[in-house]
Amino acid sequence: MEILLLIFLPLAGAIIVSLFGKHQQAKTAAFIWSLLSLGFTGYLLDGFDPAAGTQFTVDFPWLLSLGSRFNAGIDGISMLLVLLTNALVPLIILASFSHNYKSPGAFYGLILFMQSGLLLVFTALDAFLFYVGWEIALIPIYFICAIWGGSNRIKVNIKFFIYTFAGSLIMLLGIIYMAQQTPDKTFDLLGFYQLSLSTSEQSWVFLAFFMAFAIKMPIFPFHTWQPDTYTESPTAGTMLLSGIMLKMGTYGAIRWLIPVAPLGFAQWGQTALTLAVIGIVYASLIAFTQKDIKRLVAYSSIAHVGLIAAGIFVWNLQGLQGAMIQMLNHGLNVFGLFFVLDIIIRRLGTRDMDKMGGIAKMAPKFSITFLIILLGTVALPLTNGFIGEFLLLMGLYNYNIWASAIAGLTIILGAVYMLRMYQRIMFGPSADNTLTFADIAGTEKVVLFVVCALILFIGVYPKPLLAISETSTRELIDFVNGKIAGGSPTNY
Amino acid sequence: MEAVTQSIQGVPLNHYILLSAIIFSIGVMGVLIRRNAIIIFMSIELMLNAVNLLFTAFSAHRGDAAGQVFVFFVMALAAAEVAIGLAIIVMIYRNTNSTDINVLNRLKW
Amino acid sequence: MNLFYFVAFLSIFFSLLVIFSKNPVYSVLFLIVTFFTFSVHYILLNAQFLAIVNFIVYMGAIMVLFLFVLMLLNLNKDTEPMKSSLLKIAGVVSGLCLLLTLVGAVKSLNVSEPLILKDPGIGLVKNLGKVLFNEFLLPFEVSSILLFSAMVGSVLLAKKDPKKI
Amino acid sequence: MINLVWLIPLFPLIGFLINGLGRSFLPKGAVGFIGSLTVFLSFAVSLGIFFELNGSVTKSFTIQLFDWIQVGNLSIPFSFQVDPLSSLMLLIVTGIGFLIHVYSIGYMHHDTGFAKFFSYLNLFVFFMLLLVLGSNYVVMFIGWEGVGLCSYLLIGFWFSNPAYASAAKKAFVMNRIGDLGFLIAIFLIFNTFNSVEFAKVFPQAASLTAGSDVITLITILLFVGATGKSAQIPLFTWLPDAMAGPTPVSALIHAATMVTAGIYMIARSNILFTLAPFTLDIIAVVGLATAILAALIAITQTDIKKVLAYSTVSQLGYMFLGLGVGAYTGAFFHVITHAFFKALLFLGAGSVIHAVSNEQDMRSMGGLKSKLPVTFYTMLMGTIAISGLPPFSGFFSKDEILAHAYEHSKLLWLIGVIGAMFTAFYMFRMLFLTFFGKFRGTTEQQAHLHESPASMTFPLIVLAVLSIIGGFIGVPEALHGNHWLAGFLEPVFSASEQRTGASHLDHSTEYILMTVSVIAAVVASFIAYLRYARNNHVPVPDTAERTAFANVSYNKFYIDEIYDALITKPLNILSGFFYRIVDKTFIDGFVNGLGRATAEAGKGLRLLQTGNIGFYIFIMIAGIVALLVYGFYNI
Repeated sequence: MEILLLIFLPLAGAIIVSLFGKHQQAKTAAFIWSLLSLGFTGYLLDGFDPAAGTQFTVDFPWLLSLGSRFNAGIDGISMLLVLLTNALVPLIILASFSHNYKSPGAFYGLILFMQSGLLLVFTALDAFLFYVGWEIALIPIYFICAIWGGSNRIKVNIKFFIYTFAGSLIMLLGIIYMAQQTPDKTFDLLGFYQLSLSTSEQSWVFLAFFMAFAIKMPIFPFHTWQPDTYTESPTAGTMLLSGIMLKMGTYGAIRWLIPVAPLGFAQWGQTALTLAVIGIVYASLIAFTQKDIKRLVAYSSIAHVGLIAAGIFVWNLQGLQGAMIQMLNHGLNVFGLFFVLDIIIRRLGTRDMDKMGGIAKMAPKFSITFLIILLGTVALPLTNGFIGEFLLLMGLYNYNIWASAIAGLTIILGAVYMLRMYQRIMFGPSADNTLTFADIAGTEKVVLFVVCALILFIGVYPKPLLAISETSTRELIDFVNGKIAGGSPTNY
Repeated sequence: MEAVTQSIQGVPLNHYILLSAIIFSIGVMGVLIRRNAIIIFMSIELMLNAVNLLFTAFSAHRGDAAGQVFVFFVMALAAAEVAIGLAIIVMIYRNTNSTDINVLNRLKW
Repeated sequence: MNLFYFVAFLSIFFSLLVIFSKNPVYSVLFLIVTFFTFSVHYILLNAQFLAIVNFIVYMGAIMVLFLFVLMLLNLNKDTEPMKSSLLKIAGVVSGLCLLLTLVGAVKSLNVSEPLILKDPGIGLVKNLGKVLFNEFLLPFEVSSILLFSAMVGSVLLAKKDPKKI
Repeated sequence: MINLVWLIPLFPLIGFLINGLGRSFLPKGAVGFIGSLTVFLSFAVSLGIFFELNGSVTKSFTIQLFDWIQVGNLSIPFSFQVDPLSSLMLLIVTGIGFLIHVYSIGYMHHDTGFAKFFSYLNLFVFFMLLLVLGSNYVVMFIGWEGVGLCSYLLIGFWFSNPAYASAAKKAFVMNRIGDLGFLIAIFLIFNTFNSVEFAKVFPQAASLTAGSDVITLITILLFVGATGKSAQIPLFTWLPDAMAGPTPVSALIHAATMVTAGIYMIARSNILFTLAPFTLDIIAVVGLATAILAALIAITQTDIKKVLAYSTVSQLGYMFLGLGVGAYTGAFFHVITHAFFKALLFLGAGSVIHAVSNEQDMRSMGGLKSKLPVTFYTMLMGTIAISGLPPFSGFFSKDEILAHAYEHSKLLWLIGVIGAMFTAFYMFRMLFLTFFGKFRGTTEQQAHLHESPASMTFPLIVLAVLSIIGGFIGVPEALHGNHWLAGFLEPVFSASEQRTGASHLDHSTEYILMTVSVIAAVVASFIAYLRYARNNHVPVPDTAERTAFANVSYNKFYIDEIYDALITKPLNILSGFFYRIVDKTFIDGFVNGLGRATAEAGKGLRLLQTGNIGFYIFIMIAGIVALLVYGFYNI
């Protein structure tokens, strides 16, 4: 029953917050409510046993005529993402305190609504439920971006929506096909796991699921919706998209793609890996010469997610554990980066880094926190990014040294474009508009402090987080490897 | 009357079907080649009657009265349809001064 | 037996005339004749009730309605702009195609037993009435609503636009 | 005492936190005091550990702090290793670090970012100590990257100048290129030995056959890492640019400690390298080439710090030469002595710059001998030491490297001696240009000339003394010494030495080699004296014509320009190409094209909706026919 509370708590909050309508107190209410979710997650975490597999399960009949049950639960992999979601949402709400969005009730209500959808995705153990969550999460973000976004928002958002939705529909085909193959025509995840389809069937199912996840992450060459959308969305929308929503894709790949179609993975995994690795270098290179800071970070996000995806597709323990912790880290870092950019853009009124410079002199606190977040992104040791990238690259290395070497270029290229951005924004002589740049204060300070503290904490002591998912990832890997090796479906 | 009914015995059922099919197809052809709405209407009546005949034939063959009851209903329906249809045609004629269906192509993109 | 083929030939012949005659009034008249042949078919099948109804309702009521409309609209002249001959041929060909497929379909069913009137009495008014008012009472009554609504509808449609009066 | 080793990095970390958090309200005196004190405390602990280790029978201790990363069979503890190598390095880092902190109190006194400077400096010491103390490659890597970060922060300390900020970025990126090599080497090591702990890797490695592919690959990758950090060809160009940082930074990071991390790492992994003779050859060649190239550039430089920077690159090249020919002790010996005299020279240069109001061009100096006596005499000691004149420290260490080089290949030795000649020449050139002749700066600067305060001269004097006597820890047997250093480091290098065998040069050969190199150095310094002190030759201004060689040397062999044309520009062009052509036109064009194609198809299909009923019926009939045909003939 805890799961139900977890999922529907934000939904209830969404309804309550939406009642605020045009009152700016909506943000306070939303923030308090999201803290409630976070607190509840803490309670769950306290009762969570990493070694015990799926926990807190709820399972009751839902759409029986379709063969779908409301079946949800949390294992180590889900736990980390639930944690990420419920930790980031309060931060995102807090980060948007400085904005006065029109009709805040709707805005913050949508954020909480989306949180519900995301939690449903991360905990669903039934394919149909998973799909429902998947689409539920898409609707609020569409409205957030389409209503509160930049000038070009409508066109960009239609592309984003149709693109991701097309991917989802292809996945739905795969889900329905899988459900038809199960003996009792149900959507149960474990039922999917037990199936032993032929290689060609699994290949098709793999490709169908892969399309949805690849677009959502996004992996090269399915990424072109992303920079535009990130650039045009309101900052809170960008944070939701990049911080949490794209983890739906990576999470899906771990739980719904590879174990569901192991033979398809054996067939196509290498292709997927190649795409991911190409994406790393490709996006990094593009980020080199971007002048729009939001777009630059958007491309950097493609590169980093490419690395996570690569870590998943090598399918070994280091890679997968690296991917798990890096999902968390990337969520945190990219949130921090976008928040920092938001502060800059709000104060300077431009996204063009050529018109910036010398901010470090005006705002020392800001420059330090920015630097820490940046270092987390470029994976400096003792920041969180290092743990993730180290494990990911190690996982890649265990697969193939060249994959590791090419993906490792992200270490160099990431430093190049990130430092270039930092230099252009923070260093150099002050431009006219930066002379009056105010240092961070109030909620900005709180948010940035929390983010920096988390970045350093995870970097220094990642063990508890790694421990949460280790058993689950190991079991999943063993299960899939057993199936690929041709054994009869072992119990999972 | 006996003689009349006797005379029909021995006609293969297929020939009834064939006859209905021919009449039905003639109705379809009428719809396709004519532009006068009233003629098209009449072609539709032709098709309906073809179907009626087949209903009756099968009803008689199987000894089931339901088929003939259906024909009765079809006739009721045809009457209603003709009433409405002709009313519409009159209406259209009043507006366009023509019963040419090619004039009535407003229902497009 | 031969009587059937003769009447069938007449049905086909007159229905062809219906669609190919240029004057709409002739078309209506040929249609009446066609319906008459249908009534003969009904009689041959011993469906006396239907034959009478067909005679009264179709030939008497419906076709007269058609004639009235034609007269009212003054369409009795040969004014219909005919379709181009290419379209005509296309129409005929597709009609024949339909016929061909229908016939082929029937052939493939292999039903060619001779028609036997199992119960010659079912077509009589008495028997049919029993069925109609027992099993099909509700549809029968409902059809009255249909007719009623058709009546209302046609009156509403055909009356002149009040603004124009 | 050894169990308290975690205190050593902790003190600077505390200093960093206090100074970093309190930088807006702590008075300058307190900041300087805290910054220096923390490093001094570390030095004290290091000293204690050093003596304890010296008297102990066991020579290697591992102190585990906590489990850091734990995934499957990959277990990386956060642990420290104390052995002779690390304890000596600790002394250098904390000792020289302390002196430079003291020096900075005077040098940076007028800077508005005083507290920031000290906090960064403390942070650097912290990371450097992690690098030194790490008991596995990953902890070492933390320090390795961490010092890179601090180097970035300190080079870009005066970030308002875009050129300085670019120099900082360049340093970080070039270091990162090396770091990737290091990182992949770590993966390779873990894969081969199933551990990254020194204590587990080296014993396993010792049992392997020499020259196997894996070892060669590991060592080459490690060396790539070292070239980045220690500024060797091809990744050396960041170091001269790094002189954009404040001078104490150049002394501490870019001369004494951080740049020697590569040598430290290779010395630490000596057994791996000994097993890879091919890599050793590469190292020797690269080291020597760097030494010569940097020396050639240094000859014509006019910026006093640039001269020292190229001199550092050159000396680092010597150290790599030493590593490459198997003289691990010699190379590390040179690390120690170089730390003394190069820190001294940099601090001296800082003192000069301080005196002439931040002028760095030697063409505007001269005749400072009388105004800055302490600086002059201490720098003289440093110059003599680096030139390799006995009995100053540089003589012993450089001689040991050259002796081993001779043993390895006479050609290497010859080139090395020529390089040493260059060294002596450009160092004395710098000294004469700065302190001899007449003052060439503006009158304003002349009026302002003054000797530096005590906080700056004290470190100079200490370092000068160390530069003079530092060599006596490694007096070779040929000079009737017992080479205490070799004995002390013996546990670290014993496995390698067992494989290579002891030195077999006889004493007379060694005497000849020493004599030759000393004569070469004396001749070179005499030429410098004639040219710059007697004839008062001053380098021509930038605009003047130069000879072809001087031009190439003055422009640093155009290496920056070559890199720019070969790497930076093509990458930028590629980036633009990817963005505009591949991404926007091709991929996005395809995606948008799909959308547009759907819309166009809709527009086309819409035309079917003619509104012509006859047409609809026609289509309907066709559909019926098709369905019937399909249904009955099962086509």
